[in-house]
Amino acid sequence: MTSLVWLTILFPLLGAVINGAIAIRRPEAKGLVSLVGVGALLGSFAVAIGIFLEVLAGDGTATRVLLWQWMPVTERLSIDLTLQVDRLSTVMLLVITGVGSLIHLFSVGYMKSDPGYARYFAYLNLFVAFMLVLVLGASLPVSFIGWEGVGLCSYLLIGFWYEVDANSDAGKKAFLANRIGDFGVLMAMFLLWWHVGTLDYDGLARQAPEVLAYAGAPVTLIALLLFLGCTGKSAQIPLFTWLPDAMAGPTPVSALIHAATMVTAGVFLVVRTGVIFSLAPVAMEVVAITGALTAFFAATIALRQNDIKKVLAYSTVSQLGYMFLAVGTGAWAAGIFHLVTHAFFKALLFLGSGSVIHAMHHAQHAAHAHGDAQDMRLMGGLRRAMPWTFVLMGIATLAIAGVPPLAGFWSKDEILAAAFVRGGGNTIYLVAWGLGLLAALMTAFYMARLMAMTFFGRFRGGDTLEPHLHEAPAVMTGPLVVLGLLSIVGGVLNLPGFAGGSHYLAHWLEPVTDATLPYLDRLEMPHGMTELLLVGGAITIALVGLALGMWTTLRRPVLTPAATPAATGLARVLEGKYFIDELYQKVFVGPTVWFSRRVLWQGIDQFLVDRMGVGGTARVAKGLGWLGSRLQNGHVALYLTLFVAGVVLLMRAVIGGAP
Amino acid sequence: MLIDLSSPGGAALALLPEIVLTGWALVVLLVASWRHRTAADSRYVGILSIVGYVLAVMATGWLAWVGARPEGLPLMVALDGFRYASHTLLLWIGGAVAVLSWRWLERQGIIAPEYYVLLMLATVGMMLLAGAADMITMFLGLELMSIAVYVLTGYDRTRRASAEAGLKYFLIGAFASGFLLYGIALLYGATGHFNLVLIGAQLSATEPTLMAKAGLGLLLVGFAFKVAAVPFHAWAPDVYEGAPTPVTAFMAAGVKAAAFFALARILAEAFPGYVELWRPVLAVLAVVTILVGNLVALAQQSMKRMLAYSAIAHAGYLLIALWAHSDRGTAAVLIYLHAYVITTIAAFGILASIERAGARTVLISDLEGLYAARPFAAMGLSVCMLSLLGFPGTFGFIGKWFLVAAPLAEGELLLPIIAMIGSGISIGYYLPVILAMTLKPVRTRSAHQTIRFPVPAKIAVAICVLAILVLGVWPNAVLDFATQEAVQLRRLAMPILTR
Amino acid sequence: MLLGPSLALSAVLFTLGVLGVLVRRNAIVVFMCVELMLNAVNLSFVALAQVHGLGGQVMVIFVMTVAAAEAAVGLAIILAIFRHAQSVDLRQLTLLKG
Amino acid sequence: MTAFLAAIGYEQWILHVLLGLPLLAIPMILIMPVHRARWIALTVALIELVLGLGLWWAFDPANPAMQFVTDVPWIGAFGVGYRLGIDGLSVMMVLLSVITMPLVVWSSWRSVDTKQRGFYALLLALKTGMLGVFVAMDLFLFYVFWELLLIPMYFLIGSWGSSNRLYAATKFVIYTFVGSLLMLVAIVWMVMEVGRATGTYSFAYEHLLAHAYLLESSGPWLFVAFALAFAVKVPIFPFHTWLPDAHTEAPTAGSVDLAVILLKMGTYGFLRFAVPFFPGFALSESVGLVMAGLAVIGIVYAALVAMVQPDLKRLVAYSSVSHLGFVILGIWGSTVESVQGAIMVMISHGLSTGALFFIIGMLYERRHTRKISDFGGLARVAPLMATAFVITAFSSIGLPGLNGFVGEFLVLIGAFGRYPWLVAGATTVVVFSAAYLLWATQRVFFNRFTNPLNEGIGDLNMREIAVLAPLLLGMVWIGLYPGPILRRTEGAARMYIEMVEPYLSETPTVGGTMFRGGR
Repeated sequence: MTSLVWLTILFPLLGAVINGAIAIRRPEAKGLVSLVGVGALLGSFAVAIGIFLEVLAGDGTATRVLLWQWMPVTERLSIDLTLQVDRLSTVMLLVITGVGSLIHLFSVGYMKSDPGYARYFAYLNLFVAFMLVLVLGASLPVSFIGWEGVGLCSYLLIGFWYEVDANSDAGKKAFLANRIGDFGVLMAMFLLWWHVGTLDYDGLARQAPEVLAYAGAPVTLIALLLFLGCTGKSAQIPLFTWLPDAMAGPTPVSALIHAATMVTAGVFLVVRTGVIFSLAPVAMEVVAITGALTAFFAATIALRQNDIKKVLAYSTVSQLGYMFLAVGTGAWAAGIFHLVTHAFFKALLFLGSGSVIHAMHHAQHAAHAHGDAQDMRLMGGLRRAMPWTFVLMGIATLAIAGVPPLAGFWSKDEILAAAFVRGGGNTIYLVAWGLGLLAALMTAFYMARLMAMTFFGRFRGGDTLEPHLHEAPAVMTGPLVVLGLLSIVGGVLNLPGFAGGSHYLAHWLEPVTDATLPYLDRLEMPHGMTELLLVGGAITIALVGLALGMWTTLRRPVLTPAATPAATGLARVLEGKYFIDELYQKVFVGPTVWFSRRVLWQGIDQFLVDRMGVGGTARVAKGLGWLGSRLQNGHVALYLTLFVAGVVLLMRAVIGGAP
Repeated sequence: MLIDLSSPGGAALALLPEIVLTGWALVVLLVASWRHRTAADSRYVGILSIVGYVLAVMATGWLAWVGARPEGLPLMVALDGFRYASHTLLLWIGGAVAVLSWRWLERQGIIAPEYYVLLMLATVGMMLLAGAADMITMFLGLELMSIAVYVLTGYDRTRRASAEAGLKYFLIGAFASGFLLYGIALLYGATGHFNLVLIGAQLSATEPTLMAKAGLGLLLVGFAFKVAAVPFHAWAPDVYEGAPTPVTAFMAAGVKAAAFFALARILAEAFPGYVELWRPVLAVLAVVTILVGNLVALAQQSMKRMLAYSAIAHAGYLLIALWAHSDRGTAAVLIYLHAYVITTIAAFGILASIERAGARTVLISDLEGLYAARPFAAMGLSVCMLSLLGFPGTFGFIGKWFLVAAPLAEGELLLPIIAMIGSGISIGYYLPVILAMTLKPVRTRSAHQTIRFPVPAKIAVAICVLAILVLGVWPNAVLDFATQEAVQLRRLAMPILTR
Repeated sequence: MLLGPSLALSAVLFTLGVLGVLVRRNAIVVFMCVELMLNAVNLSFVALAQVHGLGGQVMVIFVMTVAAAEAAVGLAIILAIFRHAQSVDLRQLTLLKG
Repeated sequence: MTAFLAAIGYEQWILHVLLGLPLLAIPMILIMPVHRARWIALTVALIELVLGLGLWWAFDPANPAMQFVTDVPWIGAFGVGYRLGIDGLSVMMVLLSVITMPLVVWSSWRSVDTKQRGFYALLLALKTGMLGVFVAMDLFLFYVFWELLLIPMYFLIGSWGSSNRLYAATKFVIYTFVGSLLMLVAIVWMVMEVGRATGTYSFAYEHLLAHAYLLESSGPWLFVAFALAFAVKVPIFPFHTWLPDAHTEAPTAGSVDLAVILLKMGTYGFLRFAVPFFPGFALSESVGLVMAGLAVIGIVYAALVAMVQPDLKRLVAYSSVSHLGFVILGIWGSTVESVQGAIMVMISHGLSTGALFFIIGMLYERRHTRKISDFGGLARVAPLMATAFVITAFSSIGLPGLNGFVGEFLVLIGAFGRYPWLVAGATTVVVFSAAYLLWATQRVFFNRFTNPLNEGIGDLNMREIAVLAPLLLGMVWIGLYPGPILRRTEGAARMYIEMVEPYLSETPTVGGTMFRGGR
C-alpha cells in the first residue's frame, strides 16, 4: 500500500482535471462534479488509511517512493520526485484526506447554488493534491512544489468570487505574502545545498550536523530563512495580515485551507527540518517567541471583531502561534498534536460558521433583504433555528478554549507546559509562556463572545428574516457531527500520564523527531504538584475566559452596526487590527509602487536612459550635423578658406612629421 | 606579352583602351555636331556613345587577356591588373551613366548630344588618371577628367543651380589643381623624375628632403580634394546637388573611384618609403572625413545632398584601406570601390527617375509611400541604402569587412572603430529613407505619378541591384580578382624599388 | 643657374595666387589668380628643368595647354552664371548650401 | 526513431533543409495568389516542425561536441565557410524556433489582413535568420544571420505594428545595429590575430575557439565588443529600453518571435562566443561582478517597472528583461547547474512569454486595446482564455511544477556559490514577479466587469486553443519532467564549464567549504 502512496495525490489531481474540464464544458453538471470531487477525496482517504495501517504495523522507518527523476542536472544536484512515507507524513496524510473529505462533503451543500460549482471543486481537489505533495515530499524542492501549489490554490479559492474586487485583492495579497516567505525557503535551500550538498530530508538530517556547526551563523541563518517561509505560509508575525483577508473565499475553503491544512504547513516544515532548527538555538527562540507574540496579538485583535469569520481567522492565527511556540521549544509532538486537534475543532468552527452564514444568506435571499451575512451584530439567538450547529460549535468552542476533556485542552496544555519547562532556563521561553497563557484567556473570551453574539440573545437581523432561518441540510451537518466527535475525543491521541495516557503520539513520532535529540535538551515534563498547578491554572483560565466572554457580551444588548458608535482608544486600535495593513501599505507597498513608477520607470528608464542617454546621443549627433550643415553656407570664399586651412595643417603634419 | 613602352607602337598598344575611347569620342563628336537639334538626335548619339564604352572595355579586356606587361619600367601608363581592373570599373561607370542619361536629358529639357562626348572624354581622363605611371600622364588625365566634368556639372545651363555648381566646382577644382601641380613640381625637383616607380626608388634611397615632403603634402591635398576628404570637401555637397543627377552619379562614382585608384598607385609606388609620413595624415583625414560626412548627412533633407555627404563619409572609409598600405588594403580599396560604385550608380539611377523636370531637388520626404506606387524602385533604393550602410547580404557589407580587415591586419584598431562609429551614425540617415519609402503612407494622390523609368535605365539599375545582392552573398569572383590584381600593383614596382 | 631664387620667386607667386583666390570676390579675378598659381608652378618646372633635364619643360607645355582649355571652359561657365545672376560676384552665389 | 533517422541520412541534410526551405517558399508566396500566402507559410512551418522534431532523437546527448557538422568553403579568399553544427544548446533553440513557427503563423491567421504576402514572406525570412544564428559555426555566417534578422523584424514591426510602430521599429534596428558594429571589428581582429599566429585565416568557430588563448592580451576590448552586441539583444540593463517599445508595437507574431527566439540570441551569443572566447577577462572577478550585478539589477529593476506598466504588452516586455537577467546570472554563475538553468530559462521563457504574447494578441484582436484599465472581469466572458492566462502567468512567475521554476531554481542555486549576495537580490524577484503578473491578471481577468465593451469578447476558438495548447502542455511537461531536456543540454553545459574552468577564481565546492562557520 505504501508504494501506492502516489495514488493519494493522483486521485485529487485527476479530480481537478476532470472537474476543470467539466467547469469549462458543462458547468451545470453538478452531480457529476460532486461525485468526482468527493469521490477523489474519499479514494485518497481510503488509500491513506491503508497506508496508515501499514505504517502502524511498521517499525517507524521511512519508506521512500521514487516517482521519477525530476531535475537530473549533475551528480551533485539531482532532484528526484520522491515521496516519503513516515509517521509524520502519515499523520498529515490522514488529517488532510480525512478532514478534506469532510469539508468536500460539506461543500456539496454549501456551494450547491453557486454557478462556479465545478470550478470550485476543481480548485479544491487540486489543493488537496498539492497539499499532499507538500507533506509527502521527500526533499525540500519536492515539498516546495506543494508549498507553492497550495499557495496557488489558496490564491484561486480566496479570489473564487473574483468579480468582487476585494476578493481578488485578498487572493493576490495572500499569494504575495506567501511569496515573501518563499524567498526565505528558496534561500535556505541554496544555503543548504551549498553547505550540506543535499536537499533530501533524510540526507539533511544525517549530514547537516556533520557540516553545520552547532549554533553557528550558517545554520542559524538557514533556520531563520526557513522560518521566514513558515511565517508566510502559516500567517505569523510579520506576514499574518493576509489570513484574515483570506476569509473572502468560500467558508469551506477557510476551513480546509486557512484553518486545517495549508496554514499548518509551516509547522509541519519546522518539524520536518527539525534537525536544522535544533542546531540553531537562537532560531528556536525566535520561532517560539514569534509564535507566542502572534498568539497573543492575534487574540487581542479577535476580541473586537464583529465578522464571524474574521474572529475565527484571528483565532487561527493565534492558534498557529501556539503551534510555533510548541515547535520553538522543541516539543515537536506537541506542535503536531495541536495541529491535529486544531484541524478538528477549527474546521468545525469554520464549517459551523459556514452553516450560520449559509442560513443567514438564505434567509436574506428569501426575504429579499440585503445585509452582511457574516456580521455577528446582525445575528443572535440562532440556537433556536439551528440547534445542531449550535451544539457542535459549542463543543468546538469548549475545545479551543481548552476545557477538559476536549481535544484542545490536551494539546494546548502540552504546549504551555513545554514552554514553562524551557522557561526555567531561558527567560524568553518564560515570556512566551506568559503570552501563551494570556492568549489562552483571550481565546476563551472571544470564543464565548462569538457564541453569545451568534446563538444567544435575540435575533437582530430583522423580523422579516427570522422566519426564514433554517438549519443546514444533512450533507452539511453530517461532517459537522463527525468533526464534533473528533474534537471531543481527539485528545486521546496524546494523553499525558496524569490522565492515564502515555503521550502516544509523541512516542509514535519519535522515529522522526529523535534525530534532533542530540542537539536539544530533553524536555522533562513537569510532574506532580507543578503539573497539577499548571493544569489547574489552564482550566481556570479557560473557564474564567468563557464566563467573562459570555457575561460581557450578554450583559447588555448587542448593538447593530448602524447603532454602534465609533470606537475610541484601545478598542479602535484593536478594531483596526493595530493598523498593520495600513502600515504595510504606507511603508512598503505604496513607496515601492511610487519608486517603481516615478524613479525607475519614468526617471531612469524613460528620462535617463531613453531621453538623455540614447535620445541625447542622437540629438547631439543631429545637432553637430546641423552645425556642420550651417557651416556649409554656400560661399565659395569659405570653402576656399577651409581648403587653405586644411592645406596648412596637412603641410605642417607632413613636413613636421618624422619620416 | 611584353610591350616596349618606349616605342611609339608600344605606347599606342598600351594606351589602346584610351585611344579607342578617344577616337570613338571624336567620331561621336562629329556625329553630334551635325545631329544635335532634336531629342531623337540626342538619343541616337547616346546609343552611339555606349558602343564606345563597349569597344574600350573590349580593348582593356584584350590587354588583360594577352597579359600585357611592360618591358622594363612602365613608362607613362601602367600595364598591370590593377589598371585593367580600374579601367573596367571606370568604363562601366561611364557606360552606366550614359544609359542613365538616356532620355533623362530630354525630359529635363537638355538637348545637346555633346553631353555624351564629354562623358566619354571625362572617362578617358579618369582612365588616364587611374592608369598613369607617370606624373605627367596623371596630371593630364586629371585635367581632362576635371575640365569635362566642370562642363557636365554646369550642363543644365537653364538652371541656375547647375550653373552655380559648375562655377564652384570649376573654381575650387582649378585651385586644387594648382596645389597638385605644385606638388608634382616639387617632387620633380626632389627626384628629377616624373615616373612613379623612379620617384619611389629615389625617395626610398635618400633621406627625405623638405622639398620631397612638401611635394607629398601638396599631392595629398590635390587628391584629398578630388576624393572630397574633409576639410577639402566643401565643394562636394553643393556641386552634387546642383549638377544634373546622372552627372552627380558620375562624380560620386567615377571621379572618386579614379582619384582613389590613382592615389593608391601613387602611395604604393612612389611613396612606400614615406609611409610614416603619410599614414598619420591619412588617418586624421579619414577620421575627420568619416565623422563630418556622417554627422552632417544626418541633418540633410535632400536626397542628393544626403548622398553627397554619405559619399564624403565613404571617402573616409576608403582612406582607411589606403592607410593600411598593404596588398590587403589595396584589395579592400578595389572591392569597396566596386561595391560603392555599383550602389551609387543604382541609387542615383533610381533618384534620377523620380526627379521631375525643372522641379526642386528630391527630398527624403518626397519618397514617402514610394513602395506602394513603385515597389521595385523602392526595393531597389532600399537595397542601395542597405549596401551603403554595409548591411549583410549586400555587396557593401563585403566591402566593409575587407575595409575593416585591412587596417586590423596591420594591428590598427582605432581606425576601424571610427569607421564603425561612422557606420553607426549612418544608419541614422539611411534608415529614414527606407522608412519613408516602405512604411510611411503616401502623402498626396498625385505623388509618384510622374516617375519615368526608361527601359535601359531600368535594366542598368536592375543589374546593379542584383549585383549588389548576388555579390553580397557570393562575392568570390570579385574578391579573387581584386586580391590578384591588387597584388600586382606592388609586385611590378617592387623589383625596381629594391634594386 | 639661379635655381634657388627662381624657386623662391615661384613660391612667392604661388602664394600670391592663393592669397588672391582667398581675398577676391570676383569670379574672373579669382580665376586669374588660379592661373597665376599655375604659372608660378610653371616657373618652378622651368627652373628645375635646368637640373633634371627636359621633362620639366615638357610639363610646362602641357600645363599651358591645360590652362588654356581650363580658361575656355571656365569663362564659359562664368558667362553662364552671369546670365542667371547678372553678376560674377561669388558672394551672391549661395543658392546651393546646407 | 534514431535508426530510422540514420537510415535516411537525416543528419546530412536536416540543417540545410531547415535553413533553405523558408527561403525557397518566399518566391512561392510572392507568386501565388494572396489568399494562398498563409497556407504556404503554414505548410512550410509544419514541414519544418516535422523535420525539425527529428533533431530530438537524432541528436546524441552523450556527445558534447558539435554534431551535424557541415563545412563548405564559401568565401575562400577570406576564410569564410558555410559551416553549420549544433550542440545541446543550439538544438534546443532550433527546436524552440521550429515549434514556434506554426503557432506564429496560425496566430496571425485572422489578425493579419493587409499585405499578407509580405507578412508571411517576412515571417519565413525571419525564420531562416533565426535558425541560422543558432546553427552557424562560422563567425562571418553568424554575423550575417545576426544582422539579416533585423530586416524582416523591422518591416514586421514597422508595417503591421500598432500606432507607434515606426518609432519602435527604428529604435529596434538602430539599437541592435549599433550594438553589433563593434562585434564586427572584434571578429575580424580575432581572425587576423589568430591567422597571423597560426597561418590560417579562418572564421571557423572551432578554429578560433581552439586558438582563443592567443587573444589573451586583447581579450578585454574584444569581450566588450561582443558583449555590447549581445547585451543589447538580451537585453541587459541599461541597454533594454528598445525592448518594451519593440514588443509593444510589434504585431503578435513579431512579439512572439522576438520573445521566444530573438532575445535568446543574445544569451546564446554569450554562451557560445563571448565567454568561451575570452574567459580570462569575462570571468575575472570584477567583470563577473559587473555582469552578474547588471543581471540582478535587470531582474529586480525590470520586475519593479513591469509592475507599474499600464500596457499589457509593455508589462510582459519588462518581464522578459527580468527573466533574461536570470540567464545572464546563470552564465556567470559558472557552474554546470547554473548554466543548465540558464538554458532552461531560455527555453521556458520562450514558452511562457510566447504564450502571454499570444493571449494578449488574441485580446488585442478582439478589443484593439492592450491597456490594462480597459479590461476587468474577463474571466466571466472568456473563462478559457483566463485559465490559459493564469496558467501561463504562474509559469512565468516560476511556480514549481511549471516550467519557469526549473530554470530559475537551477540558475539561482547554481550561481549561489559564486554570488550569494547577488543571488539573494535576484531571489527577491519571486515577490515582484508575482506582484506584477498577479496584479495584471487581476485587473484584466478578475475584478468587477466594468467595461460593457468587453461583453462581446468571445472565448478562445479552436484555432486559438490549438495555438496555446502545445505551449501549455509544454509548460507542464517541462515543469514536471525536464529530465530529457536537461540530459540533452548537459553535454553543452559541461563542455562550457570545462572550457572556462581554468579561468575561474577559486571555485567554491558543494558541501561545507562555502562560508566560514561551516565546519
